[in-house]
Amino acid sequence: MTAGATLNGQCASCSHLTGGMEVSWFLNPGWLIAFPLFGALLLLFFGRRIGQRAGVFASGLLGLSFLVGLILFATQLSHEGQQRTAYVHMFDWITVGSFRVGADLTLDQLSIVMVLVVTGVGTLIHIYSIGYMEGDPRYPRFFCYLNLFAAFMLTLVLAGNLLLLYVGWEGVGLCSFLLIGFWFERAKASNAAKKAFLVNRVGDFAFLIGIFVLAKAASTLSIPLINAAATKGLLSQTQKLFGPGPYLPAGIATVAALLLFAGATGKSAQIPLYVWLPDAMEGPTPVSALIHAATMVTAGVYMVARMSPLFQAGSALTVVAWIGALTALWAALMASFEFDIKRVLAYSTISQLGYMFLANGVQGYSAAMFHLVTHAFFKALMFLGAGAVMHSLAGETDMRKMGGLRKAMPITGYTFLVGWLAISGIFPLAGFWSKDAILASAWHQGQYALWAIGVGTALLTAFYMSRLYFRVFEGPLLVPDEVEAHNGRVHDAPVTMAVALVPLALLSVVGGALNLPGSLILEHFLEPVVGRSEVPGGLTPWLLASTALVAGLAGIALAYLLYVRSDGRARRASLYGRLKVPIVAAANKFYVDELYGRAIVLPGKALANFSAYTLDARGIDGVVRGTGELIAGISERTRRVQSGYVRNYAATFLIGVVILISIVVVRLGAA
Amino acid sequence: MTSVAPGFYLILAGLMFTIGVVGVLVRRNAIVIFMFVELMLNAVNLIFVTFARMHGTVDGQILVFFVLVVAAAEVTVGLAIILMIARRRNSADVDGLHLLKW
Amino acid sequence: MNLSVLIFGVMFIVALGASLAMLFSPNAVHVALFLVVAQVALALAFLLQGAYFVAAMQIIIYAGAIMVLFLFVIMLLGVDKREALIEPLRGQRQVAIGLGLLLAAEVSYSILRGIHLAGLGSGGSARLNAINQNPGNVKAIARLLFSRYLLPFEATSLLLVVAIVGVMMLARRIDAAASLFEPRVAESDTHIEQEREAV
Amino acid sequence: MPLDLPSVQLGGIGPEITLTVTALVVLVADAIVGNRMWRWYLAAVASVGLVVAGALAIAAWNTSKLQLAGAIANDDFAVFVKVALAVFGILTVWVAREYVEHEAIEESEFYALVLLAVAGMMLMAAAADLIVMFLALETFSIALYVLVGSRRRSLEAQESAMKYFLLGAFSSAFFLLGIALAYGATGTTNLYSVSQGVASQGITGFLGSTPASDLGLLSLGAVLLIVGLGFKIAAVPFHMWTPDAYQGAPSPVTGFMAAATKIAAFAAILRLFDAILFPLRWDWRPLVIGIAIVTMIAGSVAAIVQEDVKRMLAYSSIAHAGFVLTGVIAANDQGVSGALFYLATYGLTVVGAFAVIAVLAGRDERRVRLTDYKGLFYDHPLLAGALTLFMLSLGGVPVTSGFIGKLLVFGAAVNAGYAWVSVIGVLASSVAMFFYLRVMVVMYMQEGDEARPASSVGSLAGGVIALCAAATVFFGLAWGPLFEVAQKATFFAGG
Amino acid sequence: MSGAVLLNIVIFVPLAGAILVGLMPKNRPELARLAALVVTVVTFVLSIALLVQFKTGEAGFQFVSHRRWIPQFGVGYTTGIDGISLWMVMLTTFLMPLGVLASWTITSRVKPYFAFLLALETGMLGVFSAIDMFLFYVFWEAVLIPMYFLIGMWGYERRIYAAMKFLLFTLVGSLLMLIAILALAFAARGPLTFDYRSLLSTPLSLSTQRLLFLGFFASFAVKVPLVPLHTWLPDAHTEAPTAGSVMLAGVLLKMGAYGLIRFAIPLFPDAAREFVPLMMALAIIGIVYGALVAIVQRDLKRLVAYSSVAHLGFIVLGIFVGTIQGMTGGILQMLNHGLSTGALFLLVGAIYDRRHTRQIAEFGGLARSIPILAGIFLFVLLSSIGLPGLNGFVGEFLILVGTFFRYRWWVVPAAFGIVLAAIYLLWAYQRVFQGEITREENRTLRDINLREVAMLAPVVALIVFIGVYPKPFLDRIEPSAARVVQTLRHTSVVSGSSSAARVP
Repeated sequence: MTAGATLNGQCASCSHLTGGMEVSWFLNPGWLIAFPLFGALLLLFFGRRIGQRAGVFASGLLGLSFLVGLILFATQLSHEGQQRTAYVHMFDWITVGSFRVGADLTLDQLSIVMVLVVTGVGTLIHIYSIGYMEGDPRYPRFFCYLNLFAAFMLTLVLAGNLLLLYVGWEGVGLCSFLLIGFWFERAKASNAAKKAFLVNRVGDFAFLIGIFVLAKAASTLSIPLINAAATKGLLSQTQKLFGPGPYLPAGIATVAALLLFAGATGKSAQIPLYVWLPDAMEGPTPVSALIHAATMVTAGVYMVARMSPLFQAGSALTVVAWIGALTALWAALMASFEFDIKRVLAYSTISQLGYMFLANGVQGYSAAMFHLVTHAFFKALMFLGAGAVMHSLAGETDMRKMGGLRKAMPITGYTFLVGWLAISGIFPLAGFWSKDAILASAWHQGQYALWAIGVGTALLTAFYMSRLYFRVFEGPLLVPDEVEAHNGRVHDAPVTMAVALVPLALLSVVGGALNLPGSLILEHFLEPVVGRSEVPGGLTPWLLASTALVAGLAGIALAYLLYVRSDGRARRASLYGRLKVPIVAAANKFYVDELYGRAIVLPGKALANFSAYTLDARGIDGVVRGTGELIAGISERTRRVQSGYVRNYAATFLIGVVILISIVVVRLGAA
Repeated sequence: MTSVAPGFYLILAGLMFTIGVVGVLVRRNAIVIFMFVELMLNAVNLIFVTFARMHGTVDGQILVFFVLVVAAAEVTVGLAIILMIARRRNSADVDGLHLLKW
Repeated sequence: MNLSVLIFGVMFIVALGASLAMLFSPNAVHVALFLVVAQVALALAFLLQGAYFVAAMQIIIYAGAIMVLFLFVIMLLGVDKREALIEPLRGQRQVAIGLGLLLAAEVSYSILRGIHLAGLGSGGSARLNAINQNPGNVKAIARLLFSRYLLPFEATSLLLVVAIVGVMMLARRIDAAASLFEPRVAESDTHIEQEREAV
Repeated sequence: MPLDLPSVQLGGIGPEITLTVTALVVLVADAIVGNRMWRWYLAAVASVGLVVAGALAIAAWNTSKLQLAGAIANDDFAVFVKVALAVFGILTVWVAREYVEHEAIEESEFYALVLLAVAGMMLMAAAADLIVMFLALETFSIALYVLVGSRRRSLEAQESAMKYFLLGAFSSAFFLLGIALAYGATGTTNLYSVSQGVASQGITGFLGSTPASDLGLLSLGAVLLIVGLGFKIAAVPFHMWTPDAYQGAPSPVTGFMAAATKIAAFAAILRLFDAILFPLRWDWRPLVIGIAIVTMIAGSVAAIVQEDVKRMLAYSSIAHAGFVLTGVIAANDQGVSGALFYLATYGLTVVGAFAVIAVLAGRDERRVRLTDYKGLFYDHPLLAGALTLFMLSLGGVPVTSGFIGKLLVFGAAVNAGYAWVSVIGVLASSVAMFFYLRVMVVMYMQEGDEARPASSVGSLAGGVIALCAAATVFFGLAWGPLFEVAQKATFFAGG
Repeated sequence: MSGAVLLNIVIFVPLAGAILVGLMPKNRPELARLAALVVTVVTFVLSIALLVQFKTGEAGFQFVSHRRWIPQFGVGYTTGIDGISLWMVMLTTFLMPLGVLASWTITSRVKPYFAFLLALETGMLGVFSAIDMFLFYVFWEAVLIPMYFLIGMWGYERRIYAAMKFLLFTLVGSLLMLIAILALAFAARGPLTFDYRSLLSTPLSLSTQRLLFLGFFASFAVKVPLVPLHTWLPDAHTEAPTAGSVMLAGVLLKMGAYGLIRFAIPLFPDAAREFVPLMMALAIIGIVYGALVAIVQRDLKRLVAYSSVAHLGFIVLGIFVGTIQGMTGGILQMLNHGLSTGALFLLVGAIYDRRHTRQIAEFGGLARSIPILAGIFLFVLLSSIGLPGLNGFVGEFLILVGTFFRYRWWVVPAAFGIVLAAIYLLWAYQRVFQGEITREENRTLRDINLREVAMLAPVVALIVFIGVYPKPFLDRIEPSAARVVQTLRHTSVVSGSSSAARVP
């Protein structure tokens, strides 16, 4: 794989791309992909032989990738800010006519952040899975899929062109499908897996068309070149600058960006394609943590940041921001009335992804990335915590059957507490800083409405997470009947699981250090790629931060009133009485699944049935068979003409003669 | 010698030919049918002779001679076939023969 | 109106009448006899048109030999059998008569118009008369028959051989068990049964 | 005035004389020698006669001349047809060898009639005079009436002979009327003087100036000639006898009829059109096109519900007549050579097919229904294979001669600007393919219900089947030489 | 050995093998099997030698050999391959040993079975290598007969119906093509010839071109098949024995697409150009319609069959869009479809061997009892729905991007076909392999055996290889494809007078 790696500047498709960083055979981003891919293949073919060592094996390989990531990161840091990009052309992939796409990797500041998150959090979750999946009959296969996922995710992250990005994009979708449906015997799981894949396909369909638009308009799929062309297109509007190379007119850039974003709404579960993510919780919990919280679902966010010049070139960003904001609010509402612990987390994820898109939409790319990173920490943490809870409660996910678990399983409880506070935006945990950065970006862009939605969502977020936390971990001990019946003691997370929980909790606490308002490490690091985002100066940031914090605290307070205080139940009842309709609607996911079912699935099925059994079987094939039957029928009729009576034969003969003679006579008469 | 226009002979021949045709179609006795075929041949003979006169040659008359031979040959074989069946089925009705059909 | 016209008229009526009578006589013997009448009338027509030799042949071979053969076979099969004049085949008679009339009309029309178009007048009669004078009808026929029509003449021998061999074959008794008068009932009946089933 | 005898060149009718003599020899030999000799000697004598006749015919190759007072035209066209007829005759004799034995048919008379029929057909192919054509037609027709009825134990055979005879006589009368009208129009029955007459008496010019005038006697006569010959080639609507006669006739005779009658009658049609009608082609072509189309469609369509194999092949032969007519309407050398090629190869195929049927039919032709062929492939793979080959050839599938024949006639029509007729032709042949496939379905894809009595394949019949199969493939692959010969077999004075 | 000789050897080795198999003793079926396997493998190895000798970057025919055949009619035995036919030949020789392996379970009438299978291979190879159009037609039709017998004798319940339908449907089309071929040959100036290369330069009036194009199209459209001429396909594919289905889907359908590329477009460029919108519409209808119908099929094999309708729609789309990407993608997709759908049929056959049913409702939860087969099925399915990184994506992407380059809006319904493909295949996968095992019979199935590994592993490997590194394929296809695209894009130089001169 890396044998084909050449120094940058030598490939056909990126010959005029020069990054500052040189790569050698070992200092090569290709290894990042190679390790987990190798692991996946090995586990695929020899999984049975590797057996229980599969977990360690897979974790180790991803760990190696993390190590490579760190080395590359260090190498990057040793270069100047503008010289930290490496382009790798591994081999020509699809080259026909003027259309040339290679297997190109781009390692820059943006991608290294993602790489570290994917490999780092990924490794932790791998390790967690060693314990979590223990005893599963398809244990090696699970790690095979996880490794494969990592490989595809890294491909997505490192892709130097949109087509390779698409490879990763669909590849992670595939792994998501495989892992959601890992317990395929369950109808729910296999349905959820199929739903995830299909909904994503719809998004990918738009994404693909976006690729076509760019391939035609920009004559290239290379991400840097497209970005350059888009920037040039933007400049040309104001400055009438026409430099060498293609440029993208703003209109086309908008169309392309929106199509790509439509893909992102699928992958990152935004309105209108978010419906698959809650169902995806049917998969094993580490999968939910890794794929459906920390990494895969953030691919859309990453993609928008990656293609930011393109998005900026037109007016696509407005759409991005609004979709993000609305999704954030929408999902938070649904989360507030959900009782399935994992589904709450899923809606929360959707909501938080909405934040990230909001950030992207207001050009706060580094804020988006910042939140992406911190979210990866605390959401993975909470998922793993939820997994630990389920693990000890025989797979139970209904939070109404739980309570007071913090004392029964302290590690889980306290780490979850960290996660809860972090996502609620409580100072000084990671979530506070990243959320604050997003809201600040929105405010600074003058998008006050978006900002308001963001704040409202922050309140709701704090509310539903507190609701979750209070119900599950606080109050009197309550465990599901089955667990009691089995007389099983509620146990805390085993070591392999704790090993993942604790570091994630730590990261959730200190993650904010990445981008503290004073230092802005991450932002400065990313600046060469995504540009500088203007940070409001003066007193404003403090006010904004305080507002967010107050919103968070208010949410917690509300939850406290409703779920911890002894009169909470009564209050809830009265609230329910007054707001019955919206609450029922929210609890029923606003009937969106049903709407899709009625509006798309049912008519689609009807159309398919009509095509297959009416149009095809009766219509088209009916014509075919009808032709045959018609001929046979005529044949059956004509055979009766052959009556067997010789005088009839003579009569037929005579008819023929008379017809022929008549023709002659008629022409004779005409003459 | 004669002043009757050949056209009349031809019309006679045409009518007789047609009667032959109709006879073949409406009669049921094989021998009778065959006799109507003979009538058709006779009608053609008249045409030959008439055309011979019109052309002023005897070619047409010679053709009649050949028709006679053909008729004779046909009659022998035809009657043999009819006889063969009639003896077996004790009838010369052609409508009774329709084993082969459809 | 001269004599020949009168003779023609008589011939015409007799020939046509005999033909029509054939059509309507239920008895095969009558049909044969009417046919003989028609042939004699035709012989008259031949005579009228200067075909003396052929007229004689017509009487001798047709009326004399062939018709006798017919009568012989009719006798063999039973003289008194009358043919039922009902028509079992639907539409057969209507088709026959309708098409017959059409055919007669068309043939007559096109022949008349054809001879008109071809410009064939009655000028040939004179030439034929000349031939009949010298070298004479029979001689002229003989000359042509053995020169121009030599091959057809030879071919008639082939035809006659075929007829003889054919009749030989048909007339032979079927060897083995089956007799001519005792059809292989079993076999033919099963076939008939099969056909019935097929219907 | 001395008798002006024409120079009697008997060489011109050498093949016919040879065959007649052989027929008589066969009859006499049987009468004298009886059964005391080698069982095959009659067949051998007949075959020798046919071989000699064929050789004599070949000797006339490339010597195109009108002979015997212009009564016959020994052109290459005639030679081609005659050789084909001789081959069909030999094959028929061989197929019939064992057949006549178990059907209790008089062997010597059977052979004699086949020989005489071939003689008549040869005469037909060479006939340059309408009256010769008529006599030849009657000659082989009478022989065939008898041959069709030769299975005298069977009422079906007798019925078919009767029907064939009555309708044959009926159509002969029309043919004769046609001759009479042509004679009336031109004053002669000779084809070539007819055509010369047309030219020399200025009638052509006359026709050319008033296009209707040839619609008089000549075109009416021509129509009736077409009717008479159309009856022989089994063109719709003059085909009604065909299914019944084919079904009732002994299978070897059916094969012979399909192969030999067809080529002889088509030879006459081609010559007729070539000699008389080509100058009038705009008059007759629509009629023939109509007949061809109706024939192709009716033959193909009617065959698909047939359960009796012989009857089915009878309808198929009707359809094939239509296909060949497609070549005829092209009215050019390409059409003529295509039709000749088609007829020659079709003959070989169909003789082979009926040989297989004859072998399988057993005593009294009891097993001729399609259901009797169930699972044939598993009992008699070679017979089934051969029959498959014949069916594919009849269907016009490549690598068989039938494909080439269709290619040539349809090609001729396309080249003459009648592509649409060819399109109808191929559509009809697709329909026709259905029943050929049905035969294969039965043989290969269905299990035999009961134990089939093993059919004994006589060595001669087996040889015929093998020969025909080989020919079917050979002329499907290396068809160049035969095609070249067919191309050269153009008319003496044609075009 | 020169390439030309080698090509002819490749074509006729299977036929020789067929005769050899036919001559084997009846009571030793294993000999016939083995012989068939050896012959097909040898053919494949020989064709590899062709591939090695093939000069990349040349557009014209290579390994051309010419023999006089019927000089009287201008027919020659002329063979040769270019970048388009090369891969079709390779596909054929590659799939054939797999087909033989899949036929190991045939126990009745083994000898004729393999004889027909081998004869079929010669026919297919001939179709792809014939330069003389008469020869092409001969091979074209010759393919039908063995396939007819394969379906009719070794198929399933409705095999006879299916075989009949298959043959008659195809025959109607090909006979119309025959007429068109004849008309074309007669229309050409100079001595009669059927040599494709000479006929290419035949000037034809637009109206003649239209008619002849339709004549060729009739044949190819049935074979491809394009909606609404497709209804023979589900029946034939469903009823055929496994190897028959593989060959039908893998190779026979490609003959139609190949014919369009090789003949219909270059011979009648003006008409082809005129028909482009119609062709594209038919292709897109095929994509959407085939997918829709496939969704609700109850028979697994039938579902795969309908998926072919959709996939072939993509191929035809690529062929007619008139961009090099579309054409190259279309041709590559022919190869891809042969591999992935061929493999799907192999898998369905393998499952049928175990359960003797193809009804989806009879399955469920099979991933539990036969996990490896399920995995391979999923893998092939992913290739079929165009998962990037596997072969199907490369082809489909090229087709779609090629389409987009010229016809912006057409691409939307076409690309939506990819979504539909995911729906029907995944749903089928779910119903067959996922969920609980509902029927006891399904619980104790044997998983993959060594023979099936041998038969599926090469396909799987190629699927990945083409998906990851299609360059060797694309590089060989592109020059030849470019020529065809040229003819589709530029107006030919036929002038009114020259065409008028030919009209009789």
